[in-house]
Amino acid sequence: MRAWHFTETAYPYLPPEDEYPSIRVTLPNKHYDPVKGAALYDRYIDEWLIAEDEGLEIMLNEHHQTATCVDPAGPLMLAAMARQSTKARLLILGNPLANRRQPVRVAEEMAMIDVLSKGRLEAGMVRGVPYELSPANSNPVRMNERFWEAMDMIVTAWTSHDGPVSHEGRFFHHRNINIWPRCYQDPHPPIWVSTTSTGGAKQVGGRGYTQATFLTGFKETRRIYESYRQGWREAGLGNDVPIDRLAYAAIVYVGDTEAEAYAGAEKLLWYVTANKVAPQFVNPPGYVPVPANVQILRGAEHPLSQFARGASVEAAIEAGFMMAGTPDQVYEQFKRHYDYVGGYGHLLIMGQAGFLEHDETVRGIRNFAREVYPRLQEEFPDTTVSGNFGDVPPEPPRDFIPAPGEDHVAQEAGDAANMTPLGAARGA
Amino acid sequence: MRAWHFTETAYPYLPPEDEYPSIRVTLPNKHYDPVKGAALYDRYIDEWLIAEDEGLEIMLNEHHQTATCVDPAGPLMLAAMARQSTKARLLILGNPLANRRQPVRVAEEMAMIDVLSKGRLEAGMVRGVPYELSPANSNPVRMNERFWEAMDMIVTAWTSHDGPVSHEGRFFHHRNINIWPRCYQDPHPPIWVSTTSTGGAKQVGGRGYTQATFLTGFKETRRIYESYRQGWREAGLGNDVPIDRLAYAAIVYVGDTEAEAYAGAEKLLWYVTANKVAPQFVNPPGYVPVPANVQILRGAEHPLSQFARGASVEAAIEAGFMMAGTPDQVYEQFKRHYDYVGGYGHLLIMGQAGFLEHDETVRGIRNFAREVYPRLQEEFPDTTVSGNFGDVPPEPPRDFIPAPGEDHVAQEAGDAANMTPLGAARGA
Amino acid sequence: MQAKTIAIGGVDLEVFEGGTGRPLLFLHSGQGFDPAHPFVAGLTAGYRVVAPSHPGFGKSSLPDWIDNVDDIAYLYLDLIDQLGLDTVDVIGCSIGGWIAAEIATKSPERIARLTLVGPVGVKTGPANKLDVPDIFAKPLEEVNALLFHDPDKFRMDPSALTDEQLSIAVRNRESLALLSWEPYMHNPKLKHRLHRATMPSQLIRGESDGVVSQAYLERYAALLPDARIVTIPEAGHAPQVEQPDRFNDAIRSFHTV
Amino acid sequence: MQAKTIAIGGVDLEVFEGGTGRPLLFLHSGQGFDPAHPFVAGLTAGYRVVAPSHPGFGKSSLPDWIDNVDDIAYLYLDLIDQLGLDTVDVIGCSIGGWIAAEIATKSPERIARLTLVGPVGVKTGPANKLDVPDIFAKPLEEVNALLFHDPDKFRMDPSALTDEQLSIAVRNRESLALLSWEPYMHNPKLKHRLHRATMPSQLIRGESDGVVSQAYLERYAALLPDARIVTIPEAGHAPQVEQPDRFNDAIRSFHTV
Repeated sequence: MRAWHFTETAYPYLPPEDEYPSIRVTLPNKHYDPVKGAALYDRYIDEWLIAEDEGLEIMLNEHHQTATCVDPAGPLMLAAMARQSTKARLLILGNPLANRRQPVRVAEEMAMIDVLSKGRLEAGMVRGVPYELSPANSNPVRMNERFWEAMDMIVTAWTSHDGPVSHEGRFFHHRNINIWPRCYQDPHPPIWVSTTSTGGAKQVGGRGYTQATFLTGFKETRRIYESYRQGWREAGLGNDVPIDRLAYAAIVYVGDTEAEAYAGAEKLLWYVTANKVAPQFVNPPGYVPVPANVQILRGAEHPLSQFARGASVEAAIEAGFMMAGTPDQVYEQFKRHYDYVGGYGHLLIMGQAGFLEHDETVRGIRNFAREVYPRLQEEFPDTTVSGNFGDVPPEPPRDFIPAPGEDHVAQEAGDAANMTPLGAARGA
Repeated sequence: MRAWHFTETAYPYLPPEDEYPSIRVTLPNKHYDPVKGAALYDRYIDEWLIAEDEGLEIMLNEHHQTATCVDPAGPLMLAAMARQSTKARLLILGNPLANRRQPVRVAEEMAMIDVLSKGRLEAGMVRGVPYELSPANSNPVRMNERFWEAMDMIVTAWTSHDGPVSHEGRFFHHRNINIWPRCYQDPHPPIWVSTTSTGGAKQVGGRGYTQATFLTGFKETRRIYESYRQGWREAGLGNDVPIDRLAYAAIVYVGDTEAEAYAGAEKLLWYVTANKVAPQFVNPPGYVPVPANVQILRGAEHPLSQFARGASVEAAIEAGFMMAGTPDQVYEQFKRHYDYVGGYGHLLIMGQAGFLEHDETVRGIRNFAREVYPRLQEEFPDTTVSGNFGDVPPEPPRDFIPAPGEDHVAQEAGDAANMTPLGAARGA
Repeated sequence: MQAKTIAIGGVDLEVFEGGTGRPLLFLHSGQGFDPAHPFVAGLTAGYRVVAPSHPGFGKSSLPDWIDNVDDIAYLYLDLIDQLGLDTVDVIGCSIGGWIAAEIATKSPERIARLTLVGPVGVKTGPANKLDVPDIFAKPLEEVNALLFHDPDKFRMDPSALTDEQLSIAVRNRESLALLSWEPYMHNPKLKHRLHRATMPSQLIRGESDGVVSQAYLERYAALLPDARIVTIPEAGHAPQVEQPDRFNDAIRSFHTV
Repeated sequence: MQAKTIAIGGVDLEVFEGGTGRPLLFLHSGQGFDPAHPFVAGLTAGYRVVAPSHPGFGKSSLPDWIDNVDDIAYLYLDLIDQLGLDTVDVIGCSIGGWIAAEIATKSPERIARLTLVGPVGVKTGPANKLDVPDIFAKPLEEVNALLFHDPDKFRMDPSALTDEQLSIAVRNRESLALLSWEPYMHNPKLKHRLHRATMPSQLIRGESDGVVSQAYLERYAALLPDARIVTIPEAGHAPQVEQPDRFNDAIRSFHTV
């Protein structure tokens, strides 16, 4: 079991929410004070390094034109962390491939970071959340197809060592691909993909990449993992799916007391609640498939949006996307989730958000790292095989995320809307 | 007077030159050992930090698919240096705008580095050298037009703070530009452009950006600077051109003795000599204008290519693109060049190349910083006005770079082939 | 009108046909073609109307390789061939007008008379200002206010629509985005080709159109060798929907033998 | 032949004209048009030959906005109009063949018979393999070996050329790069449109052509409704230059009334 400290490097000093229509895309950057922003960067980087000191790995991501994640070029932050950290694995989750027009440049950037960090890179690739289409001016239609074509080009660029190769595809053209430097890791850094759908997970499983899901609770997580394992087996990769190919991102805060933990966790709910986005950016045409849009027109709402309105720490814990409490409580919450979904090898800890201050963030990191992590590492070893359901809880836990498998239309919707990282879960 | 330590972060451990047709574009990356490469990164970064300690500024660049500069994503190295350094200005020269398909991403990257470094960024923009066209799959025709359109978009992105703006241009389309973060420096970081032509320099001068030239010797440098000053004045920016708007890149090595200096300088000639490039990549169609190509077909050769065949430290010093010797000698060489071209505010020191080892590099940096730099700072203050030719040397020095103004065809050629950084000078 | 599916140019194309008389190819806007709109009956009363649903719209298929307006223009040249017509009159609304303009630059001899209704397709203004407002970056209410003279009348009520109707509406919007996202609502080359469209043309604009401005329409018309402008009052971007009688009058007075 | 300049479609177009008979539009390869080539006299002996220099080639101007083959296809439709011709026969060599194919998909009714000589323009193979070797990434000697059956005969000798001739050669190459760089030597859409080119067509290939392979030509021909393949021995990518008599035989036997 590996745990990762993740912060979105948010800029929380905003006007009141009713004074702007959208925290993403259109919020004028006059609201960003670069002096305060620079201090936040200092702080967030310190927190990653403290997490590293405590034995955690480092995770970051990339978003554009948003106060929720002021990291419009994840590879840059990754390069900084490659030099400031010394031992942690470095995960970007991820590069928004469908919004980047030069896949070979992404291959170059990742290879360079792999060398700068002496092989510590974990290269995550995502389709890109809906709000990023306008900031990237990317067509929202056929993003999945662009994503996979770009992915294939990147792997080709990473694994070609005998001189230039060419690509004449549907979305990308590039003759004479021969990147310098090549990757440090051989054949290339581990590839991660985040997915919220079974179709996507099956595809990711078939390639043996690492599959991450964000805040997907109990049933939905299990369903995605099952699809991953199915894809893995159907692709002939073997019967046993290594546990380290699955990852789950949850909001985690560990306190000495339940009250202290809940106070921190309350602040971390900013992840879910501070995401006012104008509807035209939440759901650009073509981003989710037609049947899902019909449901939305009929009044369907994403469960997380429902949740956000009456958000509470208790409900979030019950729904399985938050783990908060004393070390014992968090251990139990983790184990309950782990067992129900069939196990995973990576816990992606959303451990800082919004107004959770530095000392609070560090306390949460340290409490987790010192009081919980050793038990997880011991009791959930990396040698486990994923998907052994010997001890599934008899009663399925309450879950804010419905299992789309119960509804044909929703299933289709979920399948095509795959590879959606955090953002979609937070805002769609 | 500001001095900058510059290394191209080369990977010199190559097979014999006669075993490959081109050190750029096609040299298979199997020749790159990432373990050695990682050690080189460590070393080059150390050298930048030593230069910073010695009071120099930091300069880096970006090239693709080449052993001569293993930095295919300059902004990544810049991000690393933004965190590892603490006081030096950070110059990238530069972002190859005509080869990057998302100018707004470049604006985002530069803004992010500006904040990460708390306002220490100097943002250089270049057209891109000829060998980069194939690695970027960029059309070699109309690069200048693409360059300037991208530049305008970037400045617009940097200076728009009241919500999204749009661009529907000839080469780029982007609605809803509203970058987060905005730049730290107000209105934006200083912009640098490197140019080898008078036409380009005039355009750069008209915008008041900082103009750099690489290894252009005496007459050509003076001619470019004159054009810059003309452009500045014609644009109504005033009569006095501040000296800090002009920069010159030379190979510099200072030793305790002339012999020691020449030994180091000899190794630095790798910059000029280790640049075997297949002709189809040196001169892709459309990169230089028609008249220049006619001259090439008639047997004309770039003076630096001529020079490279019989390269010597003495000749390089005489030609004005190298300064090497004891502190006194380097001071005199500098002063002679400075006076002849009308003065400049930045000396870009190509202070590491090829097999110049770490201790030799550091010795060169220290000798310059301690024995020469203080005199330059004192005797060539930043308050100087550029282009006062009170004491032009009566006899023009020998110069390997012909002054294209003497030949109409060459002048046209030089004018259109503008904004060519080091690479072109080294290889064209 | 009769709807049928024609396999043509790699597309299973839904085509509505009805009426007799001079053949008239009707190219719908981003909202798709609805034969129940009152203006349609007015048209079929005087013309043989052929109204395909563009690929990705209505029940027409959308092959992988189709991603721009030009692709559809070629397809409709195939359609004119398949119908056995030497020449047709063409009416194109909004993006349908753009398709019509592309057809007119390829085979101008195939179009007898051309009507463009609130057409998009060209870029005529400066780089730093959109010619056409970004409908994908505005809330639905705001877009409706741009589209209609009387937006209250035309607000979509999902509860009054079947799942199939809603699916088509959603898919139409998706296909519109595919075709018009970048360059936004135009083909940078089209303005250099419109001189080829030598047939008599009229450009119709609803007076309250918030998408296509009068100035834009005038610049568009100036690119055409033989174009006149007709303004329909009390109508927005879809005068055929808001003012069917006035619209049909304009068609009948122009599309004559 | 007579050379003149025609102002058309925004281009100052250099056009060579000569001969009488059936009108024949000759579209040159990336090397440009040279009326002194022996095959030209053979053509003008039997046809009214019209041979424009493509924009950016020869002495034709190159407006800012022109940057692809399709732009030129539209221009030549203008040219056919301006010449007052209802239909023409077309011969296109290499990139000229690509232009011809684009014309044939826009207004097939304007082309009576079509010859494509070592044409590029479609992508028919897998993504990881170029259909056409990357001539911009190879040394000149290697490119010449691909182009010619007997490269020694056709090596350019700058000392035998005037500055003007050299300038044109250099500019031709630059314009070729502009038009063909990306997507490389093809329009991804063209293969979906070639079914429209219903006129009788022949595809000619020099047997030693290293640029356009036999397999590529066969796949190209299969995209055309009515195409035959003719192979010319002892010739490379430019059979009209290396084997003018055999080339002209192939033309005369196909381009008949």
